[in-house]
Amino acid sequence: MRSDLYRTMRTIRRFEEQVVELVNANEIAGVTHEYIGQEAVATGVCAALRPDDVITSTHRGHGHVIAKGAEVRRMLAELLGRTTGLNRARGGSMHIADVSLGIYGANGIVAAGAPIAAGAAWAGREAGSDRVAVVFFGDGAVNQGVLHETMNMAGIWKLPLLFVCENNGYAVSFAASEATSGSIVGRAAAYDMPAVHVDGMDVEAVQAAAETAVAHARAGDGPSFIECETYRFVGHHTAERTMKLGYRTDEEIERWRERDPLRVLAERMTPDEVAALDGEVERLLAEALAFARESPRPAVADAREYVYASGPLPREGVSA
Amino acid sequence: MRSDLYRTMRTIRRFEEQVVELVNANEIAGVTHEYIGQEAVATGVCAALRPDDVITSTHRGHGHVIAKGAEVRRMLAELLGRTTGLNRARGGSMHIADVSLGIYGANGIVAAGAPIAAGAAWAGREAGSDRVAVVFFGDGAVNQGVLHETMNMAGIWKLPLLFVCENNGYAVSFAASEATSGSIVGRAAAYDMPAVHVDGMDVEAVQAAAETAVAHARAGDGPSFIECETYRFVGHHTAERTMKLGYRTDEEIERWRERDPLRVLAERMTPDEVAALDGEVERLLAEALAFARESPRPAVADAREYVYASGPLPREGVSA
Amino acid sequence: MARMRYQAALARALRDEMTADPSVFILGEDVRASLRGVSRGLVADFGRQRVIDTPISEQAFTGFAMGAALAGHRPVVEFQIPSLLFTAFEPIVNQAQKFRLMTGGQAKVPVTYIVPGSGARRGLAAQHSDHPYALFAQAGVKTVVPATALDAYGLFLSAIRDDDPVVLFAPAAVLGTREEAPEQPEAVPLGDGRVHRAGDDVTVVAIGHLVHDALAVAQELAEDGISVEVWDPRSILPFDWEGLRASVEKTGRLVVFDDTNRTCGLAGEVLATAAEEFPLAAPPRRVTRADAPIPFAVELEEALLPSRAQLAAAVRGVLDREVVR
Amino acid sequence: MARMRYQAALARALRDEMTADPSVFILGEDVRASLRGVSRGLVADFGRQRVIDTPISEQAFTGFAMGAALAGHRPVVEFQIPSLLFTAFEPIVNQAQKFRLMTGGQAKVPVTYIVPGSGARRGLAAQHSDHPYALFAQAGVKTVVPATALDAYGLFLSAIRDDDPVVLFAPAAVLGTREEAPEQPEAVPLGDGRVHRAGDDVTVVAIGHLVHDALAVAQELAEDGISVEVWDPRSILPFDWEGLRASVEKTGRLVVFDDTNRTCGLAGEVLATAAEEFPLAAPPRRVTRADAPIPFAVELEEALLPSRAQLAAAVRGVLDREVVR
Ligand SMILES: Cc1ncc(C[n+]2csc(CCOP(=O)(O)OP(=O)(O)O)c2C)c(N)n1
Ligand SMILES: Cc1ncc(C[n+]2csc(CCOP(=O)(O)OP(=O)(O)O)c2C)c(N)n1
Ligand SMILES: [Mg+2]
Ligand SMILES: [Mg+2]
Repeated sequence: MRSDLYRTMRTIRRFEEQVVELVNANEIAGVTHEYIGQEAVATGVCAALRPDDVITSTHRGHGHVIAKGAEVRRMLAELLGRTTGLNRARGGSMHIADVSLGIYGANGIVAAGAPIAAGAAWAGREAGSDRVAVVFFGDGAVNQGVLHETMNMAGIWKLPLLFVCENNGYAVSFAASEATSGSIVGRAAAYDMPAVHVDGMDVEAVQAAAETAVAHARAGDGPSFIECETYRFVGHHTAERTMKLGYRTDEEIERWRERDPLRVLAERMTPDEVAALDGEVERLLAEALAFARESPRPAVADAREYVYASGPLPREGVSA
Repeated sequence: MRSDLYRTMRTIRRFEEQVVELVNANEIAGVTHEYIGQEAVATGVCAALRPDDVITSTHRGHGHVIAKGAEVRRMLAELLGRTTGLNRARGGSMHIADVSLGIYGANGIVAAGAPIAAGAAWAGREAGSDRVAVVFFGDGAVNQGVLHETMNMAGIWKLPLLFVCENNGYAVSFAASEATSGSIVGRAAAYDMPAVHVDGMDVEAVQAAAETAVAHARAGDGPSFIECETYRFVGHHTAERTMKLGYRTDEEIERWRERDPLRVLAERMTPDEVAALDGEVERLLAEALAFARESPRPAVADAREYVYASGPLPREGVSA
Repeated sequence: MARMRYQAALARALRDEMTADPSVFILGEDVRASLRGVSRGLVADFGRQRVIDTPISEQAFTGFAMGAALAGHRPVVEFQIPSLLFTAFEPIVNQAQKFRLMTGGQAKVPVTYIVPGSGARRGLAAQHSDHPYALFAQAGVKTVVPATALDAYGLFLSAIRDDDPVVLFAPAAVLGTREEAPEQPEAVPLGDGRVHRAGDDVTVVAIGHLVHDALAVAQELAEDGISVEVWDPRSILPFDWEGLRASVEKTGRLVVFDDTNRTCGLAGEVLATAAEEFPLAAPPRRVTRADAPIPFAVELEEALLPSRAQLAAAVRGVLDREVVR
Repeated sequence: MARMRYQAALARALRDEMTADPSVFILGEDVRASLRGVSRGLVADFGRQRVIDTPISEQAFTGFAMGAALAGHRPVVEFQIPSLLFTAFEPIVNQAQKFRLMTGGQAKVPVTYIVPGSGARRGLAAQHSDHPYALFAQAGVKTVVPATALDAYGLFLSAIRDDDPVVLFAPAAVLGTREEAPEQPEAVPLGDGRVHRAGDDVTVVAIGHLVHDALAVAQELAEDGISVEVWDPRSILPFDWEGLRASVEKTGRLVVFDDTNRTCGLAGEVLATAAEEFPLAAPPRRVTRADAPIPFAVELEEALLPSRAQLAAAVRGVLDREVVR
């Protein structure tokens, strides 16, 4: 449903804009990596998924987590460092997760989610389920060895696994064209899996590709690879603003903004429909922010909690 | 020259047979990984190299080291743990090296030599030389991420680097056919480099492929990949004998022995030529063994030497 | 009671636990053929789905195990040689170990990493002779180093059952040792030290294969009237500080016998904690591996490893000395 | 004399050394754009051959640097975040570090690994807040942690000139600090500690950013008549044991202030060596990071890091206590 796709994309966009404001206002600590411009990828792929499917995400993870169904207010609470946050204020942006929804976490390490998703994909099949797993990663991750190791394992074991490459043209400041020998889909195809290239600014195109890949996986035919050509409209992270890295031109950004995935989809809908959804998203976010701000901060006395599932608390930095 | 190729292969073969005996007699400590059956690969590739070219080798390194020109008697002295050994008894089989001949070492870690060779290839070009570097590795190494990272770097920087895959069908007990999704040359080709498959039991075929790749690299046209189909006639290492791993049949071994690279080449030569070279090799090895056995063992007082090139000796295990 | 071989004890533990719990499986290089003996015979009984040969892709198969664990399994990951832990360092210490904290307790990550043959073993040279358990303790990963067959059985069982990542180092030097064992050996809890020999004069903390050497030295010193208590922490993290305190409170003297590099090794940690927290009648001592990679030649290898003679000298040394002020 | 900024000091050292020695080059992620400031402006002056942007391939570019070093270069490898050292652990500790020993001294491996921004920095959470210098000391890799701008300049220079692999950790918390510097600052030798403040009652060993906190605490305690010597080892390996001995011989008391995990961290090593070898009038103490990954929320992060209050309490504690027998 277009309205669902649009609602999700709009939620991601407005969530990210809200987050940037909160980071700049020091209400959110650290840095965050915005998904602005890439909404169609997470939205299109997750539209092809079931609740019991598993995803692993990246440092740029908010979009995937929203699209897979996490509660926005608990996400915002997490980023504000509140105990009502998805991760009880222990994770923040780079580790945000909702394991109960099959969201095995954003990840601070490029490509590290790939083998984790492979393990989940294997486990699903072992359990007799036809559920699938998806690993999201960027163009930069295509040069991480562990991704290749995982593609090979997925190939030989015919794992129900989707590799979704979000090619936004850059790894921080380094252009994918300069970083990558050969083509991205060519690499995946070498592992003997279906590998396609889609317009990552068109959520319906992404969804269609994902549905094909998911069906392939559910049927027991193994992994697939989807390269989504996309773009981030803002800096690598919230701190880039002040950095003047100068690796791309304003014109390039403008050119891509014309293909804003929200606009692309909105043009296929009625203005009223869009306006109603926009309003709905504003209310959701306003409510989420209020919820997050009212939520309690963690107790310092609990700082060593949740390190181990069993066994003693870790030692403190001073003797008792 | 066929006689040179034969001499090298025969030297490797007899060296390895000698080593097995010495390991079994406990004159060589630890385990060694024999190159028996694969002689044509190292010999053919190194025949295409100059003394100033660089190689990195594997756990199964004796063949590469001999073919690149190391002194056999100093190799044997190394394996016997003598100070006249190439590595002054510090390295042994798995780390045997002669940096002065561009032999940047055997390696205990699968695929670890790849990026080292890449760095050497880059440095050669920086120095204004047309020298090349070669990384040898097995079929098992093709599933190590670092090899892929290196192939990509070699591709984008057009490094004068040869990837030589010795596909002997197994990584210890695990069959390459089961371990590998897609084809090995297909993976290399995905990085946009020439990738060929050659009969690794025919030294002249290997040499021809290597010469093409070396010329390509010296001309500044970047890396190439050669997959050599070969076989090891003996166990993964000297200790396998006692292990009964049962991953391959005697018939399979026999089938491959019929393609023994020494026999394949000898059939292109006169029996007299072959006999003369065989005699020469026996003398060389007898002399080498005598040299090694007469050489001194290292002084225990020097056990902490050679750890740092500058700076203090490392601390001992007890306080002074 | 029969004498159980250490390596067989590991295999027995895995078999028992795979029998008891269908979520347990093993993966790693050559585990079907069982190059290292831990998975001997298992593929015949449990099939290839639970005894998984992996490509030479340590980073990926280590991460894979974590994903399977999050999805409800209890994977055992076998590393053929200790330095492969370096290749898989990131997925262990940065992913599996931190996941629970990072998610605020949403999940557990019950993976066991086993290295059947850690430490030096005469002639395997620098890249195959590490015994890197202190690195994992530094990184907060639960770490066990069983010294005997019974402990190998019991700690492996507990590691598999534990809800957190655990690294088990089986020292190469003890794989062939045997110990009296009951019909059905038991789990040994993590974090529980073992007094191998009671004594009054000096506490010797020994780890892994060095326990056996420490017992020999204790025996030898007993002939000179020196009463050594040989205490094995068995798990490095969590560490049984209370058990050690009890021993040191009795003896007042401490020597640690540890086959990790000296700097920032386990012995250093034990000395530091003891110096801070325990009553010591004399400065403590440690006998460790030198701070150097292991050279190939066996005499050089030996020269860098902690020895019985060094331990005996250190024990005599702490008896001679009082705390200086 | 002008005040030099720490980050600029790193950049200046690299620029000076690249000017002086054509074999020096830098590689890493985003070094042309200079995301971390160390290579600022260098690509304009030295070109892309000596300021090399790498793909996200830490294992390979770390190994690449070693190969280039064997062939005569002096590479500087920049890691964008400390945990990338985990990904590159094998090529550093198992390859570059061991190569010289393994080849019996045939070659040197002069590579510098730099982490410009190590440790916690308010809200970067578990995978971006490690300060893993103790791991490298355990593995025998030369390791430096400069605390001030001048030391950053001088130790970076020495690291590049050193013929062995060296890891330089620049703590995130000091990148913006400044120090008086002469026109042309000098190299600081590895293995040479620095007395930041002389004192008679207690030696406080502080590392990296904690030097600044230790100085503040020393100042505060001086008002109560407690005379603290603040001593910075500057390099973790080699460690200036003689320098520390001299300080402890004077004060007789020791507290270590160290932002690595407690277990098998650097502070443990210092306490252990001191307990074995130095005359101590009271049990030593350490104030370290807790043994836990850093949670996201800043108040939790702070709760796990070593604090000034803890240091002040520990100093008072060692003054209260005598060695118990
Ligand atoms: C293994 C690893 N190397 C480097 C980094 C630092 N880093 C964080 S994001 C990033 C760029 C990632 O690029 P890409 O995969 O294209 O994702 P994008 O940021 O474009 O979404 C880098 C280099 C990291 N987190 N992990
Ligand atoms: C990274 C790594 N993983 C595992 C090992 C243990 N190991 C040593 S050799 C070997 C098999 C290598 O197979 P292949 O690359 O095909 O070379 P071959 O032995 O057949 O020559 C394995 C698994 C290792 N040394 N390094
Ligand atoms: Mg990108
Ligand atoms: Mg092979």
